Amino acid sequence: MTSNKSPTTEPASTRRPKSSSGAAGVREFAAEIGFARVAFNLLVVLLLGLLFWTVLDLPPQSAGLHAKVKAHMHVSGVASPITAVLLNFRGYDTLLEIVVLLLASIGCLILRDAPQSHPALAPGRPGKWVLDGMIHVLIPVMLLTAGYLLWAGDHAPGGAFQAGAVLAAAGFLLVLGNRMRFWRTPEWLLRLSLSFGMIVFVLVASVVTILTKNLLQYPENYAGILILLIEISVAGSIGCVLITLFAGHPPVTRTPAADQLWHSNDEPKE
Amino acid sequence: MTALTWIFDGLLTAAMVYLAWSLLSERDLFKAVVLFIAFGLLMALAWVRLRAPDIALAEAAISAGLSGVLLLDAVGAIRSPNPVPEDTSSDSG
Amino acid sequence: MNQPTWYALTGVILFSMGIHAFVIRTHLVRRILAFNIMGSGVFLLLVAIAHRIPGAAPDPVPHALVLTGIVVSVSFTAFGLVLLKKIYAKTGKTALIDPTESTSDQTN
Amino acid sequence: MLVSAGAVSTLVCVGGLLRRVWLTGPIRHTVGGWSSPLGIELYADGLSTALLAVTAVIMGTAGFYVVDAIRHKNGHTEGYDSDFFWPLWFFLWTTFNAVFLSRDVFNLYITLELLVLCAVPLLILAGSGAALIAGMRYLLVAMLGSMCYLLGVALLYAQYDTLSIPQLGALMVSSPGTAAAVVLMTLGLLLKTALFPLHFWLPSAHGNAPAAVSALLSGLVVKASFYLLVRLWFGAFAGIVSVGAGNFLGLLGSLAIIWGSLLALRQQRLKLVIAYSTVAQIGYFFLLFPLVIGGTQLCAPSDRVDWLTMAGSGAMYFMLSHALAKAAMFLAAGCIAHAAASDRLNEVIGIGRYLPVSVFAFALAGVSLMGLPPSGGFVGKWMMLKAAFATNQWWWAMVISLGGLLAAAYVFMVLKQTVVFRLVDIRFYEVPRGMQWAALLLALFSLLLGVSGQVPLDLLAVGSPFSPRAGQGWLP
Repeated sequence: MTSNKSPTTEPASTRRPKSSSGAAGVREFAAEIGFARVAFNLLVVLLLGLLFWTVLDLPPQSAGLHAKVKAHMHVSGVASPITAVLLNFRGYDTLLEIVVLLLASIGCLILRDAPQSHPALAPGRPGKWVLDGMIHVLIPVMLLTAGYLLWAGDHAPGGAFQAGAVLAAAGFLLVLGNRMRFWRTPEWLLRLSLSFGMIVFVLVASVVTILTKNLLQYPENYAGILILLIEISVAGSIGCVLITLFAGHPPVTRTPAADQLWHSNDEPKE
Repeated sequence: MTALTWIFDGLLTAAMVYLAWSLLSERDLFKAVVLFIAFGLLMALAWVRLRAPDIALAEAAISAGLSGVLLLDAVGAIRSPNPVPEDTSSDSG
Repeated sequence: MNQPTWYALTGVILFSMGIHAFVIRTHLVRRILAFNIMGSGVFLLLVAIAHRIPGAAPDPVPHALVLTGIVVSVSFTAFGLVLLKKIYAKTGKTALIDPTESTSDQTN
Repeated sequence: MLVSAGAVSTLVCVGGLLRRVWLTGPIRHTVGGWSSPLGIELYADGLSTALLAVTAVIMGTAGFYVVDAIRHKNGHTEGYDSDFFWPLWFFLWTTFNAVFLSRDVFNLYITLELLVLCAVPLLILAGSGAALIAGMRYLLVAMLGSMCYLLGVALLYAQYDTLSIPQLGALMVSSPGTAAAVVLMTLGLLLKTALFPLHFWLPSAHGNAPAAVSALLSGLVVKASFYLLVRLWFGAFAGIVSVGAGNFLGLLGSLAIIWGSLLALRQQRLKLVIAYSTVAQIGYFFLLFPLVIGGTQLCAPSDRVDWLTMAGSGAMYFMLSHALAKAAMFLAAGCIAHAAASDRLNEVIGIGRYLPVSVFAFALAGVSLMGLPPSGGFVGKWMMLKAAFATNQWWWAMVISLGGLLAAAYVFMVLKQTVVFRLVDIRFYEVPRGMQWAALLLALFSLLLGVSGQVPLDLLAVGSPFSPRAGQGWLP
């Protein structure tokens, strides 16, 4: 537990008792005798028991939707059933999932304060040469792996997410080695790279909707190529989003003004 | 053969539950995060056992690797006001 | 008892451990860890139920759901950690309720 | 420019959908051409289109408020001028549309996550430490809730091999797995809807967000998870849930009404009064469950359909009118806070003389919350009261009336401070007209909903999920 002993936290902790009346008082009392905790432990044990019973009671054999997926594989445009489910049968889920990632990176960008390079490895620190070596050797290998995963997603394990994650790992190395100045990225390029995957996905969805009168229904002969197009752009964007989540964080420096801001609004009274 | 796979599955799941338990009750946050990364790798093994290689890849890359790096970074950041360069051992994922 | 059931049971154990820690712990990093353990439990259950016919290929739909779920939970983890760092930078807090105050808070 | 183009095009689409549903009945759309167990289906009936329309009205009007707030900055723009405000705004709007149109339990899981990832960044744009903490608390609650929900989804898929709500409804039978799924999914959604006693996160989140965002959080975001509960309980779980379970939710709802109202009376900040009022009003929505589920047993079979539809439509009507009224209240509070640079009740004394439009908007919205005629709140409460008596459940009628009195108490508390007392020596910032009129417009809409009477009711009746069919619950 990294309890913070700096004097600046004092006001925050002395605030509580002032506002604690009523329910909070009861809560403190309950905490003292540990009743709430015992009750909660019992509840979790109960839940575990119910879940055990549930699992043992589940139908022991079931093929799920395996047969249905198999029956429609020939029109899905890909050879791997999981990719078919992800990008064709339940492609709408995946579209929304790309938006989830994009929103996480937007949330992260909102919290940034001032441009600052990643402080992890300043030039001249011991270990820098190791990182340099890793960058020279690993980056090409990683790019190759990402490309392979993207290509393999059609018929074997792999796909846009795995490829994007490998791209992101390469990006991490570059950021750590100060090779990529995240903060120097022009704003428009940052935004475009984050949203590129979603834009392509939405464009494809709109075009096929106009053509087939059905949201995300690919014309049969073009399913494969459209899915590949989506996968490539999505993989790139996922890589960028993940790098942003890593490098786009706010630099942690406490400011004296911060604690005053904390007092500028009140917690509700209960 | 079946006995062997049973022993393997049993050991694997027991190790996962044990790791989860110890990482959730570990007092030192840094150690907890390291245990979490180890847990992620065991999960990847479990996915392979359940014939889900796609998820194994995703788990190793995204969940163990990426979450691990982010968690280490966050723990490093809240440990001291000025982050010290010690969290670079984690970029293998 | 067969292999999928065994893994499914492990999944629900992990979920219960996660939910327990999520509620009783106060430190935000610990809660995010607990969230990830809960997620692992759910995903393990989903993949285990996809594999209920020995020998045959597993049902791909739960696999796709799990892949989606992993990405969603990573997004939450990443955003939560960034928010946590910002809160620490701004207020010096690493928990929503001061950990010195009581060990068994009930924020949830 | 771009903002209005986006808003207008969405409004046009919603209008078109509304017209089609009104003329031809519920619409089913198979995404990708794959029908249900394999693919995802979208579905629009009267309830979902009504929600889409109300969402469009609130998002459009609140957007107008924000445009005006950005145009006339006075030092505190509450984060509206952030580069990311409008993208998040439109993502949120899109997400609402996705929630109200989906009927696939896993797809709904993702849309709920999207909702959180739009709402929390919008909330923390306020920038204060309190807003950050409130955002974190909200995020954690959402994480816990969605994991419980997802485990429920997994258990359902394990038993029925489908994720579609109507198909689940046709297949579901009592079993431990079903019970666990119902409990987990309901618990997760109750956390997100902030039903008492799981409301602890709501006041700080809704009270510390920028005013226009509070309007969305209170007016729409909590409704999204409640809407999903309604769809599940009267769609998928219809054959499973018992009268006792419905009564339990009703009991929690009653406690929420009383507890939320009492705490609203104790607050010293205007936005917190409104936030606790939301806690109370959420309680009303949950009276839907005992009124409809309990009604099936306690009411004579001959006129069952009428009364149950009336209870359901009444609760939904109340929910729509609450969405408009609560959004109006938060916008009015935003105007008041803009003028006084604070929303503490003892610093806005007598502000009504300077901001008659905003205070009037607050009062009009208050009329709807209290349930006085001719507001939409009145019609909703009236229908619920009638259904409560007709199905021999008079005790819920007592709660409904008591809640109205308590709402009157906290609305008048605010009005007393802002109108009745006068302070001589006080200075206020000027509030742009557009902001004030946006609040009033929403309050008028909430009133209009009551005056228009039968039209929204007819819309809600299109494919109503509340009319039971013989032997199979409420399946559409």
